[in-house]
Amino acid sequence: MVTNTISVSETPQVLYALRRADDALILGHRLSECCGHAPTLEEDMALANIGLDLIGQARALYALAALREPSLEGGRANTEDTYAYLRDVGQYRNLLLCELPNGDFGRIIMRQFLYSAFIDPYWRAMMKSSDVQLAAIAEKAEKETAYHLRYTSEWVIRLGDGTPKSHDRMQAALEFLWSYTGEMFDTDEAEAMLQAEGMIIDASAIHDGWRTTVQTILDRATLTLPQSAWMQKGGRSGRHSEHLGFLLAEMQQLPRSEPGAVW
Amino acid sequence: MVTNTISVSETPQVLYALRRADDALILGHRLSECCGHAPTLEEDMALANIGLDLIGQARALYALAALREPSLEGGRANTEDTYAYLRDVGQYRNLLLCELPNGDFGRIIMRQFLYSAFIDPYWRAMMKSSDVQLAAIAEKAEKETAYHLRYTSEWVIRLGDGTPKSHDRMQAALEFLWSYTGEMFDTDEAEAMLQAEGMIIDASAIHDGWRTTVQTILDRATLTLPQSAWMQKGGRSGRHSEHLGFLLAEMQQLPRSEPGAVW
Amino acid sequence: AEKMANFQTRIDSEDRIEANDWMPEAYRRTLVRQISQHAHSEIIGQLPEGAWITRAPSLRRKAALLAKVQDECGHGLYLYAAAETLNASREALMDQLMEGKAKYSSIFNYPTMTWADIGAIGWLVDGAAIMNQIPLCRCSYGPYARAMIRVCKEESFHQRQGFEIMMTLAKGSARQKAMAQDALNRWWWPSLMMFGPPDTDSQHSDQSTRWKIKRFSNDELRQKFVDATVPQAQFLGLTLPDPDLRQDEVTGNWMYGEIDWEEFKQVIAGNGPCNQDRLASRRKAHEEGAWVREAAAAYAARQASRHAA
Amino acid sequence: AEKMANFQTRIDSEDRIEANDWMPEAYRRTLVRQISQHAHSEIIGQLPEGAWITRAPSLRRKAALLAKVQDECGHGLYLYAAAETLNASREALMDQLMEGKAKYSSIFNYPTMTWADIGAIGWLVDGAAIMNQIPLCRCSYGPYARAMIRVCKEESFHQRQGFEIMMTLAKGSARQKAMAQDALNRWWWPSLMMFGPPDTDSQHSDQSTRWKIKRFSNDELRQKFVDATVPQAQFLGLTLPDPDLRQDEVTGNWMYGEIDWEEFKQVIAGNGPCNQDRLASRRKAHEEGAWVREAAAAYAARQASRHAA
Repeated sequence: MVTNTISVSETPQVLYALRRADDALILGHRLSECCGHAPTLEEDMALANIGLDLIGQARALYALAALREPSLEGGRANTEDTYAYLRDVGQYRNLLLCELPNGDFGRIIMRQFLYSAFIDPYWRAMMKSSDVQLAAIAEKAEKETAYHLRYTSEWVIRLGDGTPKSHDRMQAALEFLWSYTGEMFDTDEAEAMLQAEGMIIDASAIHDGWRTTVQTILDRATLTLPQSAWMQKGGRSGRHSEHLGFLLAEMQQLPRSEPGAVW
Repeated sequence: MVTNTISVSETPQVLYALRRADDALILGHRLSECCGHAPTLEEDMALANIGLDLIGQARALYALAALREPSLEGGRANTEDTYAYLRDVGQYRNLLLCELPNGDFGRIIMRQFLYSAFIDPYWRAMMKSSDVQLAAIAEKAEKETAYHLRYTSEWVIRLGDGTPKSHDRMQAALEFLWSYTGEMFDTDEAEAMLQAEGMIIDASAIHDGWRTTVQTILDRATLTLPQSAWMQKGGRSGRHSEHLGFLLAEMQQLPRSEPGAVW
Repeated sequence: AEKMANFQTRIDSEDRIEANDWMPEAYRRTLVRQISQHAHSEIIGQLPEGAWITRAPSLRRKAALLAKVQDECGHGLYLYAAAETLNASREALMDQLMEGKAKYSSIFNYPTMTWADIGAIGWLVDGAAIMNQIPLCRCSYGPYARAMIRVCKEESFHQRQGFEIMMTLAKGSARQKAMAQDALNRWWWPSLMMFGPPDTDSQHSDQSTRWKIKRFSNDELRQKFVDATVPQAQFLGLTLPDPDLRQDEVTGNWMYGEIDWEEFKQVIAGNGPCNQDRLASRRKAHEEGAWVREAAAAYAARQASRHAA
Repeated sequence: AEKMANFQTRIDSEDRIEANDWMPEAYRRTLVRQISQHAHSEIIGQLPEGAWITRAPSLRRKAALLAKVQDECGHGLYLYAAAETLNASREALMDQLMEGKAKYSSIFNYPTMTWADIGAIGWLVDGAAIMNQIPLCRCSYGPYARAMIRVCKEESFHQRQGFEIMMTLAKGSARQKAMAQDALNRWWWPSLMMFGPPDTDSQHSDQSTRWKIKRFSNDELRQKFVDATVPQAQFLGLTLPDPDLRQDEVTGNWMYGEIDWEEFKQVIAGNGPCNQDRLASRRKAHEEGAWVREAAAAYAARQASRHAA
């Protein structure tokens, strides 16, 4: 039977790969939404570039998930495209941060900065994974995310310390996004198992370094770290905002309009 | 086989009903997008009301199309929902005017005004259709569209003759929409056949009255009729703007994600 | 003091207080707070369901949902009008909402993730709202009581629609059934929280009860709701996400597990999943509509002066 | 006059003119007009394809399309840079675009209705562009010629991608094949119009040919394109929407039916299906980005003065 929604056997390894893949895909998708609409041609290219890097990372991670997923009934296996196009919103495992609507360029930059300041050291640490495939993905990704972090840091500083208007917009972006940053550092039992095997690192170990990076850049940007300590979560277990459903409706429309077709 | 895209046997009667139904559905859908986001609670209710009327008209017209459509292979028949949810963008027959994005409240009002000033006399004339079912649909619809015309006329005047800012916005809305009004009056061979039978009226016969209504209201609104005589077309034959595809992706997502399911 | 005694006598004899009657300032304040919170809840409550109007899976559902969300707007209007009889202007009340100073029902700070959520909201959230509101139809303040009669009538219609959506899903494909169960899992506990904190913690209640604004305690209403809902869930073939749920042999009441009041507190404090989105949406609509309201006012003023001249 | 003669001698001997060389004002003007129109076409050309990035039906297609649209932006950048060597600022040129005073390729005023349009654009529109642009790699003005070499290389890659999308659809389901045919029907004639008016009507051409900015006439290039494309369509099993199409027995050229030049004129005049949308999108991006550009300028100025101090 041609199916239009897949089920996924979420072993810890598969779940891990899907979470990271979904982060990259959804954030990459959000960036791709701006293509042709950025404030300058240079920034249009840069955002597309980051988007492309993220979509590439997502593909590598989905491929890994497919490889590690126990085979389905009838020997069928999932693929990068079944994961991306045939899962419902509740099956997505990305951070809430990644699915938030773009808003203005300032919010796009701030979201990317907050994420890159986490994911770049994360992938750097993951280069030592006992899993050679993950280590290879990490090595490639880290080169890319190092650039994302540099690029967004520069813009956070430039806009934070630009005009009063740009300063206010960046501060507002930061306040809007802040409560979504905590989820990056969460781990759960599934991940703990993989940590114990040395396959993955503990994301919470990145927190202090992240905080230092963020504080340093915000200081140079004359922006103030929000006080609020309350952090949102839910994305990792499939509890998403209302925004993701709209994104998926658009993204998945074509493959789901014709089950089994090749595009 | 469960299908996810229908084919339609577009006899002149079916095509006629689908065109009018698609106008009503797509415009009603656009209005439904504003629900909860209008400038005042009263306007929120009014726009929802108009949207509901239009969706109701669409349903009656789809039901008529289903009744008139020669039955499909295996005796399956289309329904209001297969027409709405399982046709691709090129199968939609609505006016381009109806699919244009909402923009601000001024543009929503102006679009609705330009359409209502056509469709209200149109339905009034259609009440004399030799087709009793069409005549009945027309009678019910006309009562509704008379209100839509009154409501939007009042707002066109209020905003056109409100503040300098609102005047400029309304004039801009008018200029933006103007070239999409010509398509309302187009007829083709398929419709000519039905006209000959007295089933439908000639839409072009409405033009002069429409123009007078529009001119009268615009005068009171201190707005200026655009000079440009060039008119867009394409919707009636399935050549749509880029906007309709996004609308359908969102609208059709759920039914197309599970062929054959009942909701 | 005499006025006060008279007032309480009228209340005690189930007289309706009307807008022009004398009333204690605290009574007025309590009502304005409660009515405006209720009005805000209707307006904010348009948003989670409104998110699915454009994605409703049939034209019948689309029309019903649009009509429902429109009704909520209408309820907001009646309720603001009731508050206005107490000299609280709609504009000032809405400003408080947008500034984040006014409360609204915490339930609307949860997202509608799937279509099944529309069913769950109709069934559970409207169900809980009705349970809360039916006694308010006999509230001592006339304009509020009359508004509630109208609201309750419409809401019981909405509740039936929601239940019917759940039923369709529960009897549908495996995916649809899972969708219904998932929605129930996510909306059940927040629905129980809609009745407010447990009686042991509840403020305002005593005075409100004496004034016959409130006729049942939070826990009493919550229990009624659970007792009404458990059999409905059984009928749907869905499982309530509460391992401690069991029927009391003596009273026949359904005893439920512990409610996560910390979550409730956080949502009230602005930390629910959607508080930020909800206020942002409301503010955006308000700001984007400013030119319209200004133009309408300018036009009306000019018309008035023309007529005067 | 001597300068002019020298200049023409250099041109005739296939010398490259560089930015700092003397050149006739009309040569400069012609180049600025042509290069900037070309740059605008790349930037506006991002929009119709950009509309499908979020709906591309596989991750591979999504990445390829995003990369392609990004390349177009890059082409715009090289070309504006080439125009800047002729003392035309990018900002001023883009202002002309947004004010509707500058032209861009009329093809981008047609909408991308379905995914097959992405295939058709790659195959036909990029194919036509390459046909137009390959001779420009030998244009007498060095910076333009060098920009075109880079552009052509990337575009032939895009063209292959587009053809591959069409092939996948043409070999796919009945619906996919119909989608491909429909896209071909809609894009074929506008692609032929991309080569500009027939030679009998074309302005500027003579002088441009003498200056070796233009090396082939519109009709010559159009014929080359048709001859290259007909066999590709046959290979795909798709039908070109031209009942008059037939191969000339003597020359082997494919003779095509009459082009609707009235449509072309209307699209150029601003009446294409998407002219209004395209300019509105560009203006919106520009306006919404104003605060960013201002902030970046303010920051840079402050940094510069800090360094100076």
